[in-house]
Amino acid sequence: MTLDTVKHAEQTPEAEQPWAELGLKQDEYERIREILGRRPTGAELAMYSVMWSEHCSYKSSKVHLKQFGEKAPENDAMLVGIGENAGVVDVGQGYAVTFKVESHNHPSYIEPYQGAATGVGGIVRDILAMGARPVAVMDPLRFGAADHPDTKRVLPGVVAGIGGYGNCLGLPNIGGEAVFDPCYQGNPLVNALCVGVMKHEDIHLAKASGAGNKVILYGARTGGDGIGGVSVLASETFTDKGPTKRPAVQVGDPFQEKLLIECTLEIFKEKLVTGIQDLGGAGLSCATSELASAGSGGMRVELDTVPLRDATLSPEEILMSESQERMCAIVEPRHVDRFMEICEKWDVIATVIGEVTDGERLEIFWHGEQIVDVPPGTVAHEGPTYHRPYARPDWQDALQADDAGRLPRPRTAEELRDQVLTLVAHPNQAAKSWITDQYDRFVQGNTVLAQPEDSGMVRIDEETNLGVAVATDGNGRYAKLDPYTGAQLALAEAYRNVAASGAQPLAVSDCLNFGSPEDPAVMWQFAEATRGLADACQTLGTPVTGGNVSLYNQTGDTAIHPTPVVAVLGVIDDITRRTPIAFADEGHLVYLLGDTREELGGSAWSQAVHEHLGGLPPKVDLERERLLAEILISASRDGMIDAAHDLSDGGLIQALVESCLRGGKGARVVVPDGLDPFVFLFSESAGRALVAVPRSEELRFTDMCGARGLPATRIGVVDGETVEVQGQFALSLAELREAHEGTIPALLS
Amino acid sequence: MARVVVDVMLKPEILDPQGQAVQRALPRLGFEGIADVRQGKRFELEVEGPVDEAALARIHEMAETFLANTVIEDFTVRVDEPAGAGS
Amino acid sequence: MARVVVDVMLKPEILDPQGQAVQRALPRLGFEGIADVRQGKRFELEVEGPVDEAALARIHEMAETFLANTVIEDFTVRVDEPAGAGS
Amino acid sequence: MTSRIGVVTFPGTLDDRDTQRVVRLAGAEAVPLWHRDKDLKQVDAVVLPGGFSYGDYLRAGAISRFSPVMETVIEQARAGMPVLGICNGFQVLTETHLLPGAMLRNDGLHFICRDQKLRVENADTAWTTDYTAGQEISVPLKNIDGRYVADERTLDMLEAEGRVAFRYLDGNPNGSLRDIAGITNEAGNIVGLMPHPEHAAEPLIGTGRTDGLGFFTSILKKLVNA
Ligand SMILES: Nc1ncnc2c1ncn2[C@@H]1O[C@H](COP(=O)(O)OP(=O)(O)O)[C@@H](O)[C@H]1O
Ligand SMILES: [Mg+2]
Repeated sequence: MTLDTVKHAEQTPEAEQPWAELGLKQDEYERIREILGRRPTGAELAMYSVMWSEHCSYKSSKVHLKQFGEKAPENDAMLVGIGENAGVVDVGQGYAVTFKVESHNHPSYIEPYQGAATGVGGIVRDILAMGARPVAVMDPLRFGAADHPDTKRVLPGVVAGIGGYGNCLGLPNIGGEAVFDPCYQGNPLVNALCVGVMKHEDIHLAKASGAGNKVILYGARTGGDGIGGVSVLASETFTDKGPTKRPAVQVGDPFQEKLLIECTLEIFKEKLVTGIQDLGGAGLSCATSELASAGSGGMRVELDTVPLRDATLSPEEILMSESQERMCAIVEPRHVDRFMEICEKWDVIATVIGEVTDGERLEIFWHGEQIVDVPPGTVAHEGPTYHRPYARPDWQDALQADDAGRLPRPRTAEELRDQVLTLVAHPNQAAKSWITDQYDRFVQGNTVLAQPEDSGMVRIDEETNLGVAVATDGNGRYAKLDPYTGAQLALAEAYRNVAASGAQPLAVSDCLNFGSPEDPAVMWQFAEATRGLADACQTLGTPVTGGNVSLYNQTGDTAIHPTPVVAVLGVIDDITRRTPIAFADEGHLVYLLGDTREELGGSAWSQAVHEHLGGLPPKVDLERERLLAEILISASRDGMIDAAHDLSDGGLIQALVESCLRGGKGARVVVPDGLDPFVFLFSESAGRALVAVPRSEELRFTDMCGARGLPATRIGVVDGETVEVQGQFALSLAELREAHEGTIPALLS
Repeated sequence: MARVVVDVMLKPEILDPQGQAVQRALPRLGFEGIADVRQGKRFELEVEGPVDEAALARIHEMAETFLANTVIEDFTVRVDEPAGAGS
Repeated sequence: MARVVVDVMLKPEILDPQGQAVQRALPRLGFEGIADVRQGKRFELEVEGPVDEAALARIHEMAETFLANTVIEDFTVRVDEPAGAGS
Repeated sequence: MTSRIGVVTFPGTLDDRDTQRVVRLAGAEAVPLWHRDKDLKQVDAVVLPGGFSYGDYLRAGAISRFSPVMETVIEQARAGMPVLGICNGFQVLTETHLLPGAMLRNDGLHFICRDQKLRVENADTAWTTDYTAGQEISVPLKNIDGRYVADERTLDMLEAEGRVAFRYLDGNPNGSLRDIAGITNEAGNIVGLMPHPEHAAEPLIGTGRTDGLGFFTSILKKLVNA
């Protein structure tokens, strides 16, 4: 068996290489040869192919993502921007918060439990790598039709995986989404978000500098996980011998990750590392090339020293393995002993695998022979960039012309009432407690708000009551009708949710889930959505701090709805002023904030009652969103409201029912003059919220809204045991609860 | 009634965190000389009627499609010896 | 290296909801004729050195004090036949 | 002199820092104890907090039970030192046989996280004197291996001796025999329960209730009066 060393590669320039099997294009392979001035070795080919993949290089999306930086609003809070493992935001009192949302869609379809579990594991390590203690997770999810048999396989597995991993790490799950639509059949979306907290001085970066500093790999042993692809290489290179089966599925060990977190935080506390990187996609290839290229450039690694779970792994496979629960740290020699002591304390295996050099190459050795000699930047950052063609699909006009306003509407009060029940019982609007009750939301003892509140909120300082809130939103139906507006609506909704719970929105992370970039229609959706999001972030003053792109979510020619999931992070100075959604106090007045227009395109009503998707999504008015947020935040700070709930899918009636059920109190409302009852209840106009105002505060509150120019309409009062729309219908809380809470358990048990 | 046993184990190349945790604990408990531990599942099925070829084939199919997740697990099916080798 | 298998099953009088859930699902999947299902654990231990009386006695003790909780579980220990009855 | 309450951290313990916080809120000094250390640092009582020690691998609590710190805890507990096991801590206590019975997978087979109503059946243990017998409280329940089982004879004995300390109300969440949520030893110094009093100790946090604080004020009074 010949090892494909650098020397060997130089001597055998014409050797056939399986670049196509590894997913590289002819010109990409040529480019690698050009960079190196020779053919790559097998190990180099492995590194380039994985790092230049869509997943790691963002080659189709990069040109569009640039806007997030170019249009980033001035924001003093931004401490670390796009480009690191996660962005970092200043939240005051010396604290910094980091958060990011990522996808693990494809693995979760193949193996729901492990796919989802390792998705949580991956994003938690990104947050940890910034120097932060992870304090909460969230999980925006999309599944196929609720009654499809495969959903019964995928959903329980995904939920158990997220819970199994997150619960075992001790991270409260404070929110997420669960949306069903046939477009996600075969392409479920499993996005995971993690929030972490640190002091400013604890921010760490993925950077290898200082010649002589040690490269330490620590955490789990390396196995053959997630390297289905490279086995091609192994078999090409070592025809006679070599392992055959390599699992494409990664199995997570949350216990190991919990040890990794505590161990790493203790290492940070003693300031023992100069740079750190988690191992995620592309494993060591990614960690070493990124660390080296972000530092001075030189690094030397002895690959034989990597602790293995499977002794038969080839060097290529070790470089590409995606074994979970590993980290890579750059440590000054004088700190190495202490670093090892801490790892030993936590039963974490740690090994010096190399050192930073004063050269400019990443050099990797195997049994004393050099198998990699590359400029690390070319691996990590100089992957190809595509300007993929995009074009507005020809069906877009017809879709938008198919206006939901023309759908038959309820003709009688009785029908209106029935459709309310249909709406709140539809899987997308139904209570998700079957899912969220499998997640620990109390652990760490800092949870202020969690699902089903508008945002998840955690306390970050016990003395001062400083807290942060996060909401994630995304509506693929809106985005399908108009991706530009759909992305903005996702942002607007998350922003509104954060404000509704009393926190000031500060920054954004996003996960862009789309179909194949090779389809110009999908690429157009992507271009429009990124442009829409970047523009809206600029207007709202909330910069994108990082995120993730997931492409190829499609079956055959059919792509999922474009699904930009947007997370907004906010800060609240005093968590005792947080605003819950519950209408809990009899006699408090219910106000509707904002304007209601007839906007039914993409609405929950059109789906729940007519299985229809067509027309235009609701209009976006970002200035109005900002004003609404200001009012919600001031009102909470000054104690003028004691409940608030944003209006989004399902419109006013959905929000009203949720607030009533949550508080265990009914409400009597009247349809405002000039509004059609149906439109009043079901329209999904953006920029609206419901609030409960104690009578004693009414004047102060309406004065404030009036002075700032926000329409505030008194529509009723918290009262009794029914939700009553006067002159139309009354539904008892019991009946509503049964409809709202019965759906998901019935589907899944 | 006959008993059929289906043993389901993680494939050898798949990480088995449970088995590892058990193995690492053994020396601390004073048990040396165990080089590796893998933990799997054992299903005991009480089968009505004769356990013939056809019945075993059905159980095999059941194991493949349901009891084991063949993405990550292997399984074996066997008829239980009447009396086990006692604990 | 020799392999010793320890099977751990819930005592018969203890409710086994996992086994029951499996059993209840079978008819829906089209598998009839399974009267009962119990789910337990299987440990495969790779033993260094000879698996003699003494080694088995130690493994028996390990099972009794650690691998099984005898308040709720029974166990059996046996040396694995070199080649299993194949899946 | 302030009372010293030890809180043990095993690898995989999750609620240690939360428990320390509540110990402090109750007015005692929280002393972190490390699983590898036999030394209990002269604490007056010990809490084994919740979490997934050793990942709950093998059986919840099965591996932790053999840690060095547990050697001393077992010895001291037998000698009368107050010990409270919450959730995973309760599982450790049953694995050590300091408390009878065992914990199994919930009958619904899922992890359950919810606010759970309980009845305090025994208000005379070291950890429950600030409650009254029959008092109903709500504290979060969050586990997947929460089903308490023991043989009939043991259950009858527990009932007869008043050693069922807490019972689930409004429906049995996990199939625990006789709705048992927590038990105590004969002397009343060792208490184990599945629900989490430490997560019901501050207004606005978690469920917003403070029904769990009584565990910590009870022990404090006992120690101060000792
Ligand atoms: N949709 C997006 N919006 C903004 N930033 C993004 C987006 N997708 C990726 N990024 C940024 O690009 C960088 C590389 O992303 P990624 O490869 O996912 O990071 P990692 O390797 O740490 O998982 C990160 O800083 C990430 O935040
Ligand atoms: Mg990263």
